[in-house]
Amino acid sequence: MATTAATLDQAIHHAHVDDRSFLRKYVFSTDHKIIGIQFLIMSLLFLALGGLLAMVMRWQLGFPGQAMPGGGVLPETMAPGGVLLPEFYISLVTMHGTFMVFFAIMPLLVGVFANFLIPLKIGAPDMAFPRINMASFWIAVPAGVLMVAGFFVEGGHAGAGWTAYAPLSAMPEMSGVSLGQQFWCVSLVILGLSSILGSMNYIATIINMRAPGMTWFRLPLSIWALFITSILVLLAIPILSGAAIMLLFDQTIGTHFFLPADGGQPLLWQHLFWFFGHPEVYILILPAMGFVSDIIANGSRKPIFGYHSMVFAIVGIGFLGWIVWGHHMFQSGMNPTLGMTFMISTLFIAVPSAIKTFNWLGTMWRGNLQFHVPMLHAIAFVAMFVIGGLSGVFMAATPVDIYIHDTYFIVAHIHYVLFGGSLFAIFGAITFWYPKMFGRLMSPFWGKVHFALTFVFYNLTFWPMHELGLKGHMRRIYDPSEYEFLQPLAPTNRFISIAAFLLFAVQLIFALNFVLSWFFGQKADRNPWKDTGLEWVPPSPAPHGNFDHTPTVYHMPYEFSHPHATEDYVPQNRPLEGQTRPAAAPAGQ
Amino acid sequence: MSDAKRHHPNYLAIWAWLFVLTLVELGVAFLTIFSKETLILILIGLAIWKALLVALYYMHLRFENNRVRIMAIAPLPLAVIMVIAVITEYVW
Amino acid sequence: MTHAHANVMLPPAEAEAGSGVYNEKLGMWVFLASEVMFFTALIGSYIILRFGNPSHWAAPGEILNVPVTAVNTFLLICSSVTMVKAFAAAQDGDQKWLKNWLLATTLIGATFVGVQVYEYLQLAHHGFLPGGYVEGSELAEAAAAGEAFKGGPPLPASVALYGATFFTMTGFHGFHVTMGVICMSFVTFKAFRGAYSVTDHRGVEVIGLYWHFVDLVWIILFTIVYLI
Amino acid sequence: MDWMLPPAFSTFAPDIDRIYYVILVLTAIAFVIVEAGLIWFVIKYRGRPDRKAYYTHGNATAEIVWTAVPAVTVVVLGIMSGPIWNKVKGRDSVPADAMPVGVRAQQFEWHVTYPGADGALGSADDFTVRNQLHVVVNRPTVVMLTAEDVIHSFFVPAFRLKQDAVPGMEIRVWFEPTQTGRFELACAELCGLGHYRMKAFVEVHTQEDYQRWLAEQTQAAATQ
Ligand code: HEA
Ligand code: HEA
Ligand code: CUA
Ligand SMILES: [Cu+2]
Repeated sequence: MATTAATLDQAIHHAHVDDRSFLRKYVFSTDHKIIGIQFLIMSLLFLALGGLLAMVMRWQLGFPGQAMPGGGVLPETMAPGGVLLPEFYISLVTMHGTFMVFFAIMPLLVGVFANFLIPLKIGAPDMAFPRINMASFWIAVPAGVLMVAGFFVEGGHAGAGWTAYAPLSAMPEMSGVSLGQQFWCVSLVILGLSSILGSMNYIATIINMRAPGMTWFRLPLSIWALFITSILVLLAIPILSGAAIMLLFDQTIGTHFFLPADGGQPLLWQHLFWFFGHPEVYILILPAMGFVSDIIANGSRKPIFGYHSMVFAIVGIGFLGWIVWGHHMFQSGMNPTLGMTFMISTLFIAVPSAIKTFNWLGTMWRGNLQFHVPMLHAIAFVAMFVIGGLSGVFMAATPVDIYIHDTYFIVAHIHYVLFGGSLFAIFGAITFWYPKMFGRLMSPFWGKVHFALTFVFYNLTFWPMHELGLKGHMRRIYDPSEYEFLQPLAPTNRFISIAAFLLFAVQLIFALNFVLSWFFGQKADRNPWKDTGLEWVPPSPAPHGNFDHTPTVYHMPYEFSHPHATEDYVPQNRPLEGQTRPAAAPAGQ
Repeated sequence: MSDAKRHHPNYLAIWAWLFVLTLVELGVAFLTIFSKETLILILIGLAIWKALLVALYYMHLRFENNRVRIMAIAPLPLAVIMVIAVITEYVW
Repeated sequence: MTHAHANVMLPPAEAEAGSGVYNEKLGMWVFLASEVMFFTALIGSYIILRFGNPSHWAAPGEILNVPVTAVNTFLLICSSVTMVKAFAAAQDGDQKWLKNWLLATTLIGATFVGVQVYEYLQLAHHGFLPGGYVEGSELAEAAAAGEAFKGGPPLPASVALYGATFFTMTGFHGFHVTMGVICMSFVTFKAFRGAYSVTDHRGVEVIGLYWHFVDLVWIILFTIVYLI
Repeated sequence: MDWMLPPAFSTFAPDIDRIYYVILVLTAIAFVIVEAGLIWFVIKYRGRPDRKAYYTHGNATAEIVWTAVPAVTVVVLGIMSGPIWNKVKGRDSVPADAMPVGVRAQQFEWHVTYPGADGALGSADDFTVRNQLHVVVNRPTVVMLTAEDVIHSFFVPAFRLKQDAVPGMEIRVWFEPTQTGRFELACAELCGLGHYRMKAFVEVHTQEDYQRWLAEQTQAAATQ
C-alpha cells in the first residue's frame, strides 16, 4: 500500500495549493475537468454550426429554387442572389454530416464527458497522462479550423457526402472539388490522432487508476460505456486515418487505390470506411446509453435494473459493431452472399439493444420518478432511440433495404438515433453534470421549456421523413421537385422545413440557459441530485486534484432507496447499513 | 520486478535467430523449386516466426501477465475479419 | 507488499488489480493496439488489392532493390537488440552501457532511414513512383517493350497499384522509424543526464516497446512486400 | 402519416413489400410495448413525497424473456428475408430467358444499349438510347449495369429495385414488370452536383408495342 499512499499523497498535496498561472489553469491546462470544458465549448459551437448548415439545407428542400432570406450575404460561389447552387448544397450535406458526427457529437460524448467523468467517477486525482490529454484537445482545434476553412477555398468544400465515396471523392475532375476534399481528409487524420491519444488515456485511466474498492462490477454504467467506446475509438479511428490518407494520395500524388483505372477498387473505400463507420456509430450511442443509465437510476431513485446484463449488453454491442459494417453496402455491388451474413449479424444487435431498453423500463418500474430536466431528456432518449433502432431493423432486412437504401428513411433513422438518441442524452448529461463543472445549476424552468419544445419540434421534423423515404425520396438530392413521383411530397418537405426552423430556434433557449447559468445560475451544493456516484463527493466545482483524500468504494453504483438506509441514496463511498465487507472486494474481478 | 542484477533472457541468441531466419527467407525467396503458393506459405511462416521472437522476447510478452498479452493480441482478429471479408469480393 | 521506497514501476492503484503494469507501459501497449489497426488499413488494402490483381506486381527483386533492403532489415534487427540491451542495462542500473546501447540504437535507426531515402531516390531514378511507371523512364521503356528489367520475367504493363501500396506501406513505416529516432534521441539525451535509475527506467522500456513494434512491422513488410 | 408503400409493378415487389409489412407489424408491437410502458410508468410512478421506490437489482426470468423473444424474432426475420434477397440479388437469380439490356451510367445521364433484332448484346445491330429504358411486360429483363465515371445507383421505385453502378464492375440485375406504362428511373447514389437531375424513365410495352418501337429505332439507326 505504500506505493498508493505515496503517489496519491502528491496528488492530494497538489489539490490544496493550486498556484498555477492563468495560462496553465485555463488554456494549456492538464486538468481533466478544464479539458472537458474546453471540449464542451468547442463542440457546442460546432453543434450550432452543423445545425445552421442544416437550416440552409432545409430551406432549399422546403422551398426549392427560391432565394433564401438573408441568403444574399453568401458569396456568388455558394448562392448567387440567395439561391443555393447544387454544388453548394452537396457541400452543405457533406459538412453537416461531418461536423455533426466528428466535431459535435463525438467530442461531446467522448471528449467532454470521458474527460470530465472518468477520473471523478473512479476516484482518481486526474487522468493517467494529463499532458497527453491536453495535447488531444489542442490537436483537435487545428483539425476543426481546417475543416471550417474548407468552405472558403477554391472549388468549394468537399461534396461527396460524409461517407466520401470514391471515386467521386477521389477525382476532382468529376466532383469539381479539389482542395476542399483534401482539407477534409487531412482534418480527419489530425482529429483522428487527437481521438486516439484521448482514448489511450481513458483506457489506461480506467484500467489502472480505480480507487480502492472500485472493482469492475462496481463501475457506473457510464464508465463502462465510455471504456468500451474508447476501445472502439482506439481500434476504429486508425482505419479511417489509413483510408483517408490513401484517398488523399489518390487525389494528390496519382495513386490508384480507389480509382477503377489500373485495378483500383472503389468498393475497397466503402469497406474501409464502414469497417470504421459502424463502430463509429456505436461510439456515438454507447456513451449516451451510459449517461442515460446513470440518470434514469437517479431519477427513478432505484438501482439500475439488471446491472450485469447492462454491462454485458454494452460489451455485446461493442463487439457486434465490428462485424456488421456490410449493412451499409447491401446495394453497392458487394458479394450478395456477404449481404446475407451481414444481415444476420446486424439483426442480432437488436438483442443487446433490447436488453438495455427493457432494463431501463425495468428501472423506472415501481420507482419514485423525479422529473428533473436530465431525467426528462433520459426518458426522451429511451423513447426516441427505440424508434431509431426499430427503423434500423427495416434496413437490416436486405430485401427491404433494396427499396429504402439511400432514401429519407435512412435520414430519419440517422436522426432518430443521433438526435433523438445521442443529442437528447447529451442535453440531459450537460444539465446533470453542469453543477459539478461550473458550481451552478442550469435553470430548471428554461430547461423544461427547452425540453418540451425540442421534443415536439424534433418529432415534427424527423417523423415525416419516414414517409418521404417510404415514397422513395432519395437522399442528398438538391431539388426534389425534379421528379414527378416526388412532387406530391413537396408539402411534406415544406412542413419538415418549417418544423426544422422552429427546432433550431428553440435551441437558443438552451444556448442562453447554458451561457447565463454559468454566471447567474443558482449555486449548487456538493450533490444537487442526491446521486450515488463518486463525482459528487468533492465540492462543486471540483477542485484541481478532485479528492482531498482518496475515497474508498463499498458497493455497486445506484444504491437508491436501500431498505435499511435512512436517506433514499447511499453514495458509493459510504458503507451500506450493516455492511462489513472489506473495501477492496475481490468479488466480481 | 526491479531489484538489480537479474537474469536476462539471452537477447543475443534471439538476434542470431532473427539474422539466420532472414537469410533463410532470402535464400528461399529466390529459389525456383517451390510453387508460388508453397513459397508464400513458407515465407509468411518464417515472417511470423520472426515476429513472434520479437514480440515474445524483445517486447517481453513471454514474461508479461495475461492482461497485457490479451491487450497485445486483441486487435488481430479484427484485422483478419476485415481482410477475409473483403477478399471474398473477388471470389464470387 | 511494502517496498522500502515507492516503486514507480508498479501500477499506481494497488487497491484494484488494474493491468498489473504501470501507466506508461499500459498506455504504450494500448497505443500499439491502435497502431496495429492503422497498419491493418494499409497492409490489408495491399493484400486485398494484390489478391484481386496479381498481374500488376513485378517479380520480387525485379524493380525493388532487395540486397539494399536486406541490409536495412539487418540494421533494424541489430537496432532491436541494442535497444533491448539498453533496457537490460537499465534494469541492472548499468548507466555506462545504458548510454552506449541507446546511442547505438539511435544511430542505427537513423541509418535505416537514410538507406530508405537512398532506396526511394534510386527507385525514382529508375522511374518507379506511387503513380506507377514514369513516362520515358528506363522501367517504362522496358515494360512497354515487354522486357525484363533485371533479367527476370518481363515487367507488368502497369504497376500503379504496386507503386501505390509499396510507397504507402514502406513510407509510413519509415515515418514511424523517423518518429522513433526523434523520441530515441530524446531518451538517449535524458539517459546521459542520468534520468534513469534501477527503480525508474520507464522511459527506456516504453520507447523500447514502440521501437520493437516498428521493427516487427518491418519484418512483416520485408517479407510480403519485397520477397513475395 | 401513412406507412403504406406506393403501388409496385414487378414480380418480386410483392415479396419485398410483404417482408416490409411483417417488419412493420413486429416493430409496431415492440414500439407500442416500449412507448406505452414508458407513458404508463411515467404516470403511475411519478414522484410522491410519501412514496419509496421498490428496491430491487433485477429479475432473471424477466431479463431472459426480453432477451429471448427479440432473439427469436430476429432469427425469424432473417429466415424470411434470406430467400427473397437471393431471389432478387442472389448470385444466380437472373432468369435464363431474360432480355439483356446494357445500362451505362454517366454524369448525369443513363445510356441504354439494346440488343437489337438478334436479341444479343455485343452484336452489330446493337443501338444506344439516352435516358430511356424500354422493356416488355411480363418478360424478365436483365440489366448489365456499368458506370463510366463515378458510382451511380439504378433506382426504379415502382419495381422496388435499386442497384449501385460501380465503375470498373459489370453488375447484372434483373426485374420483370407486371404492368405496362411509364415509370421513373432515378439515380440514388450521390454522384456530383447533377445527382438530383440524373433521371430517366422506364417504358414498359406489350410485346407488339416493343417490336414496333424496336423497328422504328433500327430504321432511324439505318437511315443515319
Ligand atoms: C447512433 C448511431 C446509430 C445507431 C445506434 C444505429 C443503430 C442501428 N442501425 Fe444505423 N445508421 C446510423 C447510425 C446509427 N445506427 C447512421 C448515421 C447511418 C447512415 C450512414 C449513412 O449512410 O450516411 C445508419 C445506417 C444504417 C443502415 C444502412 C442503411 C442504408 O444505407 O441502406 C443500416 C442497415 O442495416 C442500419 C441498421 C442499424 C441497426 C440494425 C441498428 C441497431 O443497433 C438498432 C438496435 C435497436 C433496436 C432494435 C431497438 C430496441 C430493441 C427493442 C425495442 C426490442 C424489440 C426489437 C426487435 C424484436 C427487432 N443503420
Ligand atoms: C448528430 C448528428 C446530427 C444532428 C444533430 C443533425 C441535425 C439535423 N439534421 Fe442532419 N444529418 C446527419 C447528422 C445529424 N443531423 C448526418 C450524419 C447526415 C448524413 C449526411 C450525408 O448524407 O452525408 C444528415 C443529413 C441530414 C439531411 C439529409 C440531407 C440530404 O440527404 O439531402 C437533412 C435534411 O433534412 C438533415 C436535417 C437535419 C436537421 C433539420 C437537423 C436539426 O436537428 C438541427 C437542429 C439544430 C441543432 C441540433 C443545433 C442546436 C445548437 C445548440 C444546442 C448549440 C448551443 C450553443 C451553445 C451553447 C454555444 N440532416
Ligand atoms: Cu448519378 Cu447520382
Ligand atoms: Cu451501421
